[in-house]
Amino acid sequence: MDFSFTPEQEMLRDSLARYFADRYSFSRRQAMVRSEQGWAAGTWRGLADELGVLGAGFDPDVGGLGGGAVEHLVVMEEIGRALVIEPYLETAVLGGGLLRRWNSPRAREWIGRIVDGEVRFAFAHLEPPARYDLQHVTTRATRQSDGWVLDGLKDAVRGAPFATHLLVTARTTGADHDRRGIATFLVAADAAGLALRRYATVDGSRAGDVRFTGARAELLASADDGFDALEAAVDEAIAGLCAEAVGVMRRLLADTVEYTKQRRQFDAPIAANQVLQHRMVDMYMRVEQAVSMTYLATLSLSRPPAQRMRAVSAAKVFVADAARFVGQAAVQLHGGMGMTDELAVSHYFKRATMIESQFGSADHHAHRLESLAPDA
Amino acid sequence: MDFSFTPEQEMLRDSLARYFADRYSFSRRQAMVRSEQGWAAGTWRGLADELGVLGAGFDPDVGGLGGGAVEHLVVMEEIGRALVIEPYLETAVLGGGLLRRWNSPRAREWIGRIVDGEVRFAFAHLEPPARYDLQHVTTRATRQSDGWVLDGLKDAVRGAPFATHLLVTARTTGADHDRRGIATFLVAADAAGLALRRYATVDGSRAGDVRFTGARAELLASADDGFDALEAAVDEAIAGLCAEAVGVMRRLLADTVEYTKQRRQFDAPIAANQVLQHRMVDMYMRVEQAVSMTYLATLSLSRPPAQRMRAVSAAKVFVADAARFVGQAAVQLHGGMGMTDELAVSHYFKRATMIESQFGSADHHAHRLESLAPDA
Amino acid sequence: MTVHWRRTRLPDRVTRENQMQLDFTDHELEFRDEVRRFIAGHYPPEVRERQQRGLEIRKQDYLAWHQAVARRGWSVPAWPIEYGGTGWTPTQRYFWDEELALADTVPIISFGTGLVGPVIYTFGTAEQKARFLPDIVAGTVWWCQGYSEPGAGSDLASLQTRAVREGDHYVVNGQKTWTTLGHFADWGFFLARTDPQARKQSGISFLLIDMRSPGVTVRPIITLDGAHEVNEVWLENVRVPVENRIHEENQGWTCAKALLAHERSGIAMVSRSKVALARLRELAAGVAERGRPLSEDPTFRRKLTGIEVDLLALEYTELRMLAAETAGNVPGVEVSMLKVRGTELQQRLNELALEAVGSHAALRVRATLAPGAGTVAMPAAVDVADTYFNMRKTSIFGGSNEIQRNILAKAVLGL
Amino acid sequence: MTVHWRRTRLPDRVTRENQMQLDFTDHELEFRDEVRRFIAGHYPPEVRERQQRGLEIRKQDYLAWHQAVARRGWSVPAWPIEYGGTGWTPTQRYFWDEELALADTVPIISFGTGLVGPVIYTFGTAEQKARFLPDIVAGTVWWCQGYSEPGAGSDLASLQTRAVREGDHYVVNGQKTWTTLGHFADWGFFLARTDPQARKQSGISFLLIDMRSPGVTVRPIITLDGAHEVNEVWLENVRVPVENRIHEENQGWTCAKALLAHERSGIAMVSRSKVALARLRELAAGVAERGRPLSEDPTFRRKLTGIEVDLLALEYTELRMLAAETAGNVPGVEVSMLKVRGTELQQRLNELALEAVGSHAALRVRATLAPGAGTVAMPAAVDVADTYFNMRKTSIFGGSNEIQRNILAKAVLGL
Repeated sequence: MDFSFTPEQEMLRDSLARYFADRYSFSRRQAMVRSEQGWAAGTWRGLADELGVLGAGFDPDVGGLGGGAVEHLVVMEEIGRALVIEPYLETAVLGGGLLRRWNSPRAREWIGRIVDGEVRFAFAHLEPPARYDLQHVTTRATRQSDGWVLDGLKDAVRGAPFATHLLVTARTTGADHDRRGIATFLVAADAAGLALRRYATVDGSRAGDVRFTGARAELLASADDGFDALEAAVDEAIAGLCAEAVGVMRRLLADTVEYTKQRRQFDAPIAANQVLQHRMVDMYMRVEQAVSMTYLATLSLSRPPAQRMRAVSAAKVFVADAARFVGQAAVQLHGGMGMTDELAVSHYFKRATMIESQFGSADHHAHRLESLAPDA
Repeated sequence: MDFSFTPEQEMLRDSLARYFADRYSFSRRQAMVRSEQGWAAGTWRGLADELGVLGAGFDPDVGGLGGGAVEHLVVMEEIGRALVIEPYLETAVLGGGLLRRWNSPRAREWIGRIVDGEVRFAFAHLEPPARYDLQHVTTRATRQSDGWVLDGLKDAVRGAPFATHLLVTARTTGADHDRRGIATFLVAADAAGLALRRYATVDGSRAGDVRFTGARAELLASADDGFDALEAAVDEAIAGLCAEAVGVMRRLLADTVEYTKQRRQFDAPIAANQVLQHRMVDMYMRVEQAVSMTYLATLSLSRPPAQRMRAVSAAKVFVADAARFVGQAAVQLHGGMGMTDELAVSHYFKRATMIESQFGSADHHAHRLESLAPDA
Repeated sequence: MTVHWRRTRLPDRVTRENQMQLDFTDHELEFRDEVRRFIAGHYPPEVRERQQRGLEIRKQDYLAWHQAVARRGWSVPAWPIEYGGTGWTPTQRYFWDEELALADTVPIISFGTGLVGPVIYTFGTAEQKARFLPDIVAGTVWWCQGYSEPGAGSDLASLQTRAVREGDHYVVNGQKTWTTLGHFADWGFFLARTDPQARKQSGISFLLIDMRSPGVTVRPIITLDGAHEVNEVWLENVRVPVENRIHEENQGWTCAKALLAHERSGIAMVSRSKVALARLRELAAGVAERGRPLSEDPTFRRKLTGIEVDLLALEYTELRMLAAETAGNVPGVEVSMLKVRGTELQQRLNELALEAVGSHAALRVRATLAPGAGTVAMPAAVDVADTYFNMRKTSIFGGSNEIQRNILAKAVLGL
Repeated sequence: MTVHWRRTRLPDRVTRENQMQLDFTDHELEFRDEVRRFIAGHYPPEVRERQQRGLEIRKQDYLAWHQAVARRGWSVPAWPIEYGGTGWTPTQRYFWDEELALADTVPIISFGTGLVGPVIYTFGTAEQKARFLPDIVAGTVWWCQGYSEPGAGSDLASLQTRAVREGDHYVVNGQKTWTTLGHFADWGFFLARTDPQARKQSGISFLLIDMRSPGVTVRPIITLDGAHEVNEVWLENVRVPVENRIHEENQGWTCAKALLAHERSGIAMVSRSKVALARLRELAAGVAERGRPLSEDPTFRRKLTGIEVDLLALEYTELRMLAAETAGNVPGVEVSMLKVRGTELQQRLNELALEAVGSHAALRVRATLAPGAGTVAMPAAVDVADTYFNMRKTSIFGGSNEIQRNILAKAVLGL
């Protein structure tokens, strides 16, 4: 057993941390997310060209650094710490995970484009009545002589307005909830038959509802048996999301400790209040344990499916609850200042809140855990 | 709307409080519950003869004072406050409730015997696999030429070793969970065909498992339609139990406030710790709200069944949770002293803990609440 | 020594009159019907429409409703009758609050009616009363509060704003913050330090300031939900006539304390939470996974039931205090409990609503959709997250819940 | 100034060696099997039988197991090898603790091995080491702790017990409390004040006292669950040879501090809680209402799942600290977190067990039934309540959880 990072991983973390400190300060980030477009393409280019970090999790033969889940963890934690909205999770982790599993010349071609920063993905999966059920897919994929076309509606697609391509789940066969018959496709964001309704998300990103009307799509891997790969890749994304949450929570805790030490009331720093001290200790204990659960989930990704799912769901249950507690406590301890748009703390709180439900709430994952045998 | 006690009710409360202070001090109580018998008949006689309190809830024409549910509340709260083990709840509230509903010359005779302190009841209802399901009754009642006989096993009958009679639920017809066919009987504690296995309860009382083998029993009211009356009487008992909990919790809070003010550590009273102060405020808020819920339940007993059940179950949910919180906090704030058998606080904590599950846990009553329409 | 207990220590029989009871009197119920009819008949239809369409509520919307209520004579129920009060019993006031909540009206903004008004009729001169009270009652002047200062938080008395006497004026300099709806205000009431040498609470005066005075600047504070509700108010050499000071110079803290103790009724927001709970049930019934509505998911239901029970406990605790008030007992600091529990429940309701809408909570649609662009897939999700974010303020503003617990520990438990 | 970022700032490729991983080495797993086999083969059958029959565990039962372990050479794994330690890695020590928990052995009482032993080998003289350590290792002498005093609680340094030097003896007077299993003890280690003028922590000496010395009285404290586990120890003119003082006179606090920092491993009791969780699942599967086992009740299941998740989080937090220790980082006060979370989880498990047995929890059967009288209707209910009551101590003793949070606030967060 070993939970230490390799020197290369530490280097990766340091590089990213310094890069974001230099290029992605909170004020720059705010200016960017409030702009008309809501994002700046330069960051993504920089991640590819200046840092070369987009290949962190891919094999060297496709231009990557040869890393894996732990490298994703490192990147996602820094993304959380700097409140970065760029779609590393959707592109490199989720999309990359599907492409790695496909493992064909065409897949390697796509991976090369990811590593080079040419493509950005958004995950078009959620359908209005699905809630968190990954198997609920009604969008139809139809095979035509020259490829596939999709018809259906996906909503709340995070990052869709910035994406070059959408990763779309669609049904090739079977009924609405069947495990069999779900495949994942890539659709160019500017494809004919794709209509996007854009809007902002409360945590500073943009999203959209996407309607497909005979939109041309490229099938990733198998048409009818894509669900296992999807489930595994989504679990990898959940582990990445937990790492992002860890970055967000570390910052919430650090800011709160700092603020309460500086802020004086009744002639003493408010950190002198024992009740506030214990609240911060409770935040600290949740953060530390969230770190442990994120390691557990990340290192379990390569284990057999039931073990992987159990570890990932347990981590999501813990992290979702921790994100709520830490976020709420940070705002409460900042008092009125925590309520303002001006301080970073409220934005980290909002991101923490959205992470709670992304890819399934605590209750959803508790139920998934219950559906798996306790000793699997 | 009015939540004030009448002068007579205040007089009742004061008399009981002074009586228990004089006759039922904690040290006397402890000596009594640790004695071979585990109780002293004198207290019950005193309640009847010296105070005349056993008739508080009965009409004057059967020797009572003409009171009702609020008088039961007053008595039960004082019972809780003094940690009294005598079976007022089982005898006057539950037994009395069934007898009042029967409303026959024979019932009035029984009530007279309650008022005079001649009889003490124990409620023999629970059967091993029933858990909290009031309708689960498998003990059989068979009509013979000269009356009824019972066959079956009841367990965990609180107060059975002190009772002169057992109030026994038994089935005259129907299947194990049927609502129809449940009746309540009175069986003399020394009846042939009644075998009692005695043991102590963790909260200072005694209980027993009771096996009936052709034991002669007297039917209260209707043979086949006794369940409505039973359900109503048990709801009255639950309201009474909530009042007892209020008495117990008031004492736990008062002792804790007192103790933390006196106890010094690190050169200051431990009550100076803000964390302890807030814990006590949380205890206080729960106690006050438990009072409110107990009033609601008590005053709803005369309302239509669905309203009554909703109020009673809501009160039990709240009081069970409050009893746990207040009891645990009281012990925690007493530190090591809270763990000893010597101080009263641990005994109040144990009684509070047992009240949590008596007549149904918080989850059980939450489910009952959910099974009733929200606006009933 | 053994006391001799005799049966005669108890009454021979109990009277059945004046018994504790839950029911309201017929007279009280008739009043409730009257209130309900009034609201149904007089609530401005254009305000209702804006609410239903999810449009922002403007100054004129609040005032339209206030003025309708004023015409009925009910805008300041708690005031002494001579200044426009209704003489209602606590129960009547409770029904009024409850019916407003059940009808989901916009609030009657209380800076005038609930805060500065009582200070003026308690401490003001006859001239001040005649000048300011009628407009407050009628709802023609909007008041705001200038209490908090940056860096002061719940420590109100540490204020830095200075008022220096120059002839028949004070010259006021300082900065106030968290001034709710200050951008609508015509007048404001401010605490300013008039004696810088005095101890903390001493040396403070209570001043009424015309918000159009030169040197008054109101700057928006945008809160985390993107809303403009609170403001900073900058005072730069603002000249305030001495006749706009309420009470003696340096006696402002007396006014401030009286004001903080005022208008606690309805602070638990029980009725608003009941409405929110009903909406939450509806919301959960409309959300399903694998065909099963969330409202039938046992885990979610158990949380709803927990809130329902706690809401009942809070409601009957408030009613007990109300009954005690009716019987002549002025409520004390126990009302801090209503604030703490009330806000905790509101926040739990917000949390469950957030859980109900799931990933859709992320969408901030209203602000970013072109008008008429239609609704998103889950219209109910709109605003759920922003409401959740916004309502985090309830445990912070008006004396944080931590401060409320400090107060309870000291005042109720004697710690 | 813009920093120039170049791709070379990242490694060209990542090595696949020394990667973070969850798995234990084959060598470690072999060790675990060896431990498991040893326990299975050497755990005293008569002790196992007493446990299974629910009989009280006696002094000789604890010692029998200690002595069996000592014969294998494993009774003091954490000690330096020269005094009998095993030289195990942190992982091996973890496996040892875990296997003991999974096998549900009686604990190896740690007053000698975990507390006084390390003080003696760290601060003792060669004579003291030779005299006391071998018996501790072998498990032939039972030690107890004389630290807490009535009225001192977590404020250990405020102790009142006096030791006055008279020639080559100290004469000790005072009272100690919460002395766990002191009624079994042959020897005790005590803190006593040797310089009454000195500041709080100064002027304290660390004394070893033969419990059979004249003037030593051990009186039982019965706890709320009816058990006799802790004691008061009265010291009246007890004469203690000076050679039984460890370390310098007035330097006892140094020993005390060192001791408190020791033997934190296993403090989270994760493995014991795992066993408790498995038993709780079994218990809930055997309890039904209307034919549905409690283990299938969604509300109950959700609570179990919450505990399961929190237990995993605690386990992997402990493993992270273990891995850090293996890598040479001595654990700091972060272990207070293990204590807080570990006891909170134990107590939640106790609460759920109590909920599972329902009204049957009230029964205190074992203590009151005649032997051989048979079992009650729900045998599983026996002891559930008493265990629940007893385990309330875990958040109080050994530094209350409030004190632990104070420590964390100061040491980890710098508050």
